[in-house]
Amino acid sequence: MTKTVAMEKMLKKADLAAWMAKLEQTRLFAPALEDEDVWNYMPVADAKAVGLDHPNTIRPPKGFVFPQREVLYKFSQIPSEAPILTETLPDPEPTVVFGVRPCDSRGLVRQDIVFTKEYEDPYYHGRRAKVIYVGQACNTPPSANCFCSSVGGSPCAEDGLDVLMTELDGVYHVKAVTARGAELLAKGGDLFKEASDADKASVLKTHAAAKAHPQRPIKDLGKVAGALKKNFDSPAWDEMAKACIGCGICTFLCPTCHCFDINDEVTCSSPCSGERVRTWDTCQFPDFTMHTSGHNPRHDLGSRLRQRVCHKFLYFVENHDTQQCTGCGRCVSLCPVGIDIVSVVERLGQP
Amino acid sequence: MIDVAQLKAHAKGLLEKGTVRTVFGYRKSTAGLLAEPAGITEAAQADDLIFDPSCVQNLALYLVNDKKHQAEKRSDDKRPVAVVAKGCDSRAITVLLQENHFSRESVHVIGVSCEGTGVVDARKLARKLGNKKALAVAFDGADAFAVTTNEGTQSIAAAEVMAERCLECRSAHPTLSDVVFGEAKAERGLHTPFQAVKAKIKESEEDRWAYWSRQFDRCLRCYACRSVCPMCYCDECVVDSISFVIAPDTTAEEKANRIKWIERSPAKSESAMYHMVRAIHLAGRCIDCAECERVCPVNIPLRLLNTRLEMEAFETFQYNPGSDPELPTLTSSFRDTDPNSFIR
Amino acid sequence: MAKVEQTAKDETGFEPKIVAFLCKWCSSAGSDLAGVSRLQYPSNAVPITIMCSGSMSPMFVLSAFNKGADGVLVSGCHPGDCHYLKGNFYARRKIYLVQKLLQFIGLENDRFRMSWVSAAEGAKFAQVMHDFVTDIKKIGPQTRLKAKRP
Amino acid sequence: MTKRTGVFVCHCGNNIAATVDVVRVAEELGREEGVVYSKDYVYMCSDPGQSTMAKAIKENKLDGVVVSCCSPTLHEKTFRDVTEEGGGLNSFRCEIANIREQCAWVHSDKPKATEKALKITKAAVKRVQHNQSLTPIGVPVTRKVLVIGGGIAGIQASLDLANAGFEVILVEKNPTVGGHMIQLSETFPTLDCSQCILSPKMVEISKHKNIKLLTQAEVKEISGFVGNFKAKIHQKAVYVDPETCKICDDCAKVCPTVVSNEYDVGLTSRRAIFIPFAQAIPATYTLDESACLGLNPVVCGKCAEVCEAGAINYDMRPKVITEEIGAIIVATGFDLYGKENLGEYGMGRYADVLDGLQFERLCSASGPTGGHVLRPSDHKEPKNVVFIQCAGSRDPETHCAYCSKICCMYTAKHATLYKHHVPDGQAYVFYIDIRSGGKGYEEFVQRSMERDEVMYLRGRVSKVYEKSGKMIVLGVDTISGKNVEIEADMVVLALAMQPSQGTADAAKTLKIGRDKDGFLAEAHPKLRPVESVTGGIFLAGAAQAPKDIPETVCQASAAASKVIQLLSKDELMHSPTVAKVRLSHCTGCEMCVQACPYGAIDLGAPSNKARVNDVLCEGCGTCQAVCLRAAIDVKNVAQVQIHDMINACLGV
Repeated sequence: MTKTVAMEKMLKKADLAAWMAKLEQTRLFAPALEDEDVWNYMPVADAKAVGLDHPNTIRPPKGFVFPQREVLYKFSQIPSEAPILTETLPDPEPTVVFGVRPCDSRGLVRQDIVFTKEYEDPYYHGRRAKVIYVGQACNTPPSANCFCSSVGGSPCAEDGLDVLMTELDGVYHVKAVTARGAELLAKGGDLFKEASDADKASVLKTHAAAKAHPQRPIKDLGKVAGALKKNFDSPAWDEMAKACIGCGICTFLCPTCHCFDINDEVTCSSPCSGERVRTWDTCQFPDFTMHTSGHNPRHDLGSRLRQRVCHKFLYFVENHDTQQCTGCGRCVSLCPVGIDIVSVVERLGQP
Repeated sequence: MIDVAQLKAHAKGLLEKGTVRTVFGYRKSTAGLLAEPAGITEAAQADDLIFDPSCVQNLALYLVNDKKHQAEKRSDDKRPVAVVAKGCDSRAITVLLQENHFSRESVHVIGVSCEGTGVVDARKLARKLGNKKALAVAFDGADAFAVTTNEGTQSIAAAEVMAERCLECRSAHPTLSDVVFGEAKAERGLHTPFQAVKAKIKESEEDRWAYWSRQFDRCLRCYACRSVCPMCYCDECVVDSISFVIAPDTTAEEKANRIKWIERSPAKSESAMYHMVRAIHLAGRCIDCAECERVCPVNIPLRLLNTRLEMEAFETFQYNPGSDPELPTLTSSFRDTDPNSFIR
Repeated sequence: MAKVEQTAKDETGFEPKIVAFLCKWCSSAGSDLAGVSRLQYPSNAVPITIMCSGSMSPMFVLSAFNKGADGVLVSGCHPGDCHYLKGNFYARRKIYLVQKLLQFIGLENDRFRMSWVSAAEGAKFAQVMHDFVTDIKKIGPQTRLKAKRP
Repeated sequence: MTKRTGVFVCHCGNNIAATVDVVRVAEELGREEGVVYSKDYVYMCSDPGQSTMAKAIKENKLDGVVVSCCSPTLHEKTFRDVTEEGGGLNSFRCEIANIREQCAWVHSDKPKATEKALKITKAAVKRVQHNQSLTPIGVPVTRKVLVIGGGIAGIQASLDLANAGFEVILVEKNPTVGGHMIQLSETFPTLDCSQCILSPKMVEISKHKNIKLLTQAEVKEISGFVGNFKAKIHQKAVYVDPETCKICDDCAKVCPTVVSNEYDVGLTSRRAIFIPFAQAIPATYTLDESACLGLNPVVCGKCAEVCEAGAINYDMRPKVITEEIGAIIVATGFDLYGKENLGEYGMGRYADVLDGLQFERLCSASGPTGGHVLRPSDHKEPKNVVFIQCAGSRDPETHCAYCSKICCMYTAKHATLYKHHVPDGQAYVFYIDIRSGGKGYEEFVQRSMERDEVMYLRGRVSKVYEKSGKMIVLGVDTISGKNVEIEADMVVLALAMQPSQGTADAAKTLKIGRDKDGFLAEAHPKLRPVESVTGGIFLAGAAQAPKDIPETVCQASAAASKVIQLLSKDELMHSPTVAKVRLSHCTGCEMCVQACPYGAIDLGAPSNKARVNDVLCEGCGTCQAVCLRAAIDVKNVAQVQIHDMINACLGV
């Protein structure tokens, strides 16, 4: 969305905190332990404590621009009078998010498509304009279930990022990808050194090594969509969903899932007032497709698994020419019963 | 030592003879160390079955899900379903029998012994192994697990990496079964039950609230906790449902009168109420399989919350869920001697 | 010390919002007797008459706190006196569990109370109301379980 | 949810208006959602008030009404009648907001009281907007009554009912009616002859066209509910046709088997074919199957041989009788506390230690000794008789905790009777307290002490043993503080009364509760003492608690009048605010079934989901609170109503 610029600098690891300190009037977030074993983007309370050698966060960074709950407007009504509606467009403080993994930033690009292409969502864009993403290249895969390279990404992809940082020996290679990113680097002033040719070569080497790490493969990515279409009525969907418990983990924690529900939350019943809010919803819940009559076109777990996989690997490809899945592996690692999107694609997405 | 070959042969026999419709058991997962639940219908698939400390899930859930599925399909296949059940899982089946969820004849319980230990806690194991990645885990006598990593196999004291609930388990052997594999090791007592609850009770009210406030705050409302719970078998959750039961005779009035006790928004107050209602509805029904806590992606200590009332059931009302399918439930019974002094 | 604190809080003019669930046959009748006897007590508690304390669903308690109640009272017939024979025994067990859970998550202990008030105990009803309001005034507004309402 | 609610705020003169700003309440309620009419009035319950209300309901086409006034116990009925009769709106569409007893009268700060009155009234509006129109449930009744137990309680109840025109089935386990009362010699405090007052009633039972007497019969199964029960009664084969039996006694004379006679409490014996006593009803011989040699001419057959009337038939078989009835009276009576429990008093070991009933038989003119008090061991007249009260009663540690109530009186009677029979003898009574409440009772006891010189010793007996033909009674007189030793010729124990085996059986068959001592539980200890917890089942006599004859007769007549009240209409009217199951949500877990205090819920075919019997349901809502999935609700007090009321109370 912003014009690409190339600016490569070097930052001593020890100077990361100093850089953060210079980013005044900005909310800073970085991965941290929210609780035992729970990595999440947390406000940077003490910049010195921030390290970017984290496994991937439980929650993807999509919530910064697509929060789980968004108030669309407020309403109130006195009986027999016209209702009063009040606009509530978001106006967040400028925010910088550090430590975004390239799979998640590629997820943002996919969110951008959804919230821009046919209709420009003011709530999404109101937030998107204020958030700067500083990426962190994955020198080693942060999870055993990573497969970014198998879906067209890479551990050092720049899509969706404003800045990409790569950890070298004692230093970060910091590359501004967008103008916003360049501004961010500029705020660091002389904390940054210009990257030398040797540094550049070193980064290339590190990136190449990262890409060489074995990941879970998907054969013939280009043919997956067609195969899925062909296998739409396969009984294997039911079989593979047999263990599914029908929770929302895979979708709520997916960096690209973007479905929502809209509800009125009445805060006072007399006189009536409240908020119209949108909250994350998921195709994995029965009420997602349930009709008022009680009829549910996607009534079983198999059809819901098919929807999730086909949305990622078939419908999105048909509509936007790219897979929606970016291979972060969260849905595989966090599934309580081991439902594995790679295995599903392997089985039903191969010609 | 449990002989998995026998387990496989038994399952195979059942499917070959056609005496059961499905066998729910465990098999190796492609997604990680922990086993995955498998519902097998062909005798050949029985070879995939495993039983080792990675078999954490409570498969009683699949009896519940299978019942729904059968009803949806309007299937008239009335053959029983077989299920592999650990001690805790068998107690869940007992509670389901107690609540008439299905009949005893409709389920064939293949009991498996935890061999005096229990199942592994993947998070604890990962911490213990550091950089090494566990590939497989097996029983290794009465107090150890044999853990295979990319660097070979090592023996680890079970108590170090075992699930908390197994450390406090009150019945490690199936209490209800049609056939049992493995040795009954009834005598065990690794930890006193309810110690985590008792430690939490000792904290100050402010500390307790600070703790739970933090937990409820980060709930995603993905409902994995109740989706995985065999006792949360309601088609429509009273407190916040993601599914609605609508029958042909459901009137518009009934639809309109659905009570919205809480909002879908992931706010602390709403999530707190959701988890508390669930805890109350589990009182006297929770058999401490701790699946809710295990599956929570943000590590909310749901076992701690739910065992709070289990402790009351056990210690105050001498009620042990899953011990007797003929008992009335905890809240639909009382004794004259129930606590009264808390009432003014 | 406690006394100083109490006056300090009182001066803020905090008036607790209380929901009192009264069983129809004993406690509600007891409150009627308090009325007939003109016994004065604070007006903070709004009564909801239910058929029997046995019909008190835990959802009602939690919902009241969710909707911002500073205190919730459940009052029924004394054990053995239930109009419906044993409803209050079921209530006692259930309310006990709810109370333990609320304490466990750290809601202030005094916010949820159960009492036995018979139809003859008008004075006791007034006393229960008085004590409850006094105790809640000491601990201040309930913010822990209350939904944020703009 | 209804949309046209009307609110009527009553000033109650100054009773409410002095502390609640009623005008403001009416104004503010007028702005509530769904409220189309809201007015205050000085006295809603007055004639003009009622007319205003009726008129407003009609003119504004109201579909829900809230009257904000005094306690519903006072005027709920008034305003519901106005709603229905004056306004033409179903009476269940009217709710009361109590702003007097629960608000105006207990607060003095007007703004605060007004705030509270507003919340109370708003809550009532929320409730009424979900109310359904209901009509009382009418259930047809079977105007026939089953009385279980043919003692004085059953006899009295049966006669009262039969005389009121109801058909009665009287079921008695023994071969004759009469119960324990027919064994008594005289009754306190008037000393009239028990047989003389009871026999005519027994005869009336046998002659009454409305009474069907089934002796040697037991109720084995009860199904159905109030007004519509079905009973399965098993009647033993009696082998003697009562119609043809001439009561000539020829059969008994030839019968070779001799067994103990129950009527004389084992003091005499009888044959296998026998009549319990001369005045037995039905007046017929009967063959005791368990004592007979074989019911077979090959084995014995002597009785059939000698019976000239040909009344004896060995081929008779037990019968199962099914009866439809509308109500049941349980009058299954008491047994004496087992003598085996009182070894310290030598009962069962010494022939001259007797229980009260045996002593009654000794005093009775029709008894084994022809009305002479003689020792069973040697048939000599006893000169010293010790009566021990509370033998098994009031002893929570080892025996029964309760007081058997009648023993003080019958012991005084026994001592008196003894003195009448043996004027030169001495009677001693060991007692804890003397409980003689009752008309003429205290005077009777005093008379026994003063005129008959009965020696009352306050204290317990520790031991009774035999020494050279005498019963040595060791006790303590707590008044003098001295140990007492009496050489008695006879000892009579006032054994505790306990629920009879028949009572225990009936409780089980009828599924009615028993108290901690095993007596049948009444629905309310003060206000519903003759009703069981289950609608349509009533209690009479000592099955419910120890009691004497007048009290038993009172309770029997009371139970009969309750039944008459119940069955006097063609239909039973039952409150329609009963529980209703949402079948789509019910999973049949049975928690409500377990918790229902009235047994009003069961699992119904074909889907095994909860099913409420509207007639048994009292609408308490216990089921609603135990149901985990809100699959059951009480009509017009549904959870959605409570939910909305909570909101209204909290102003959200």
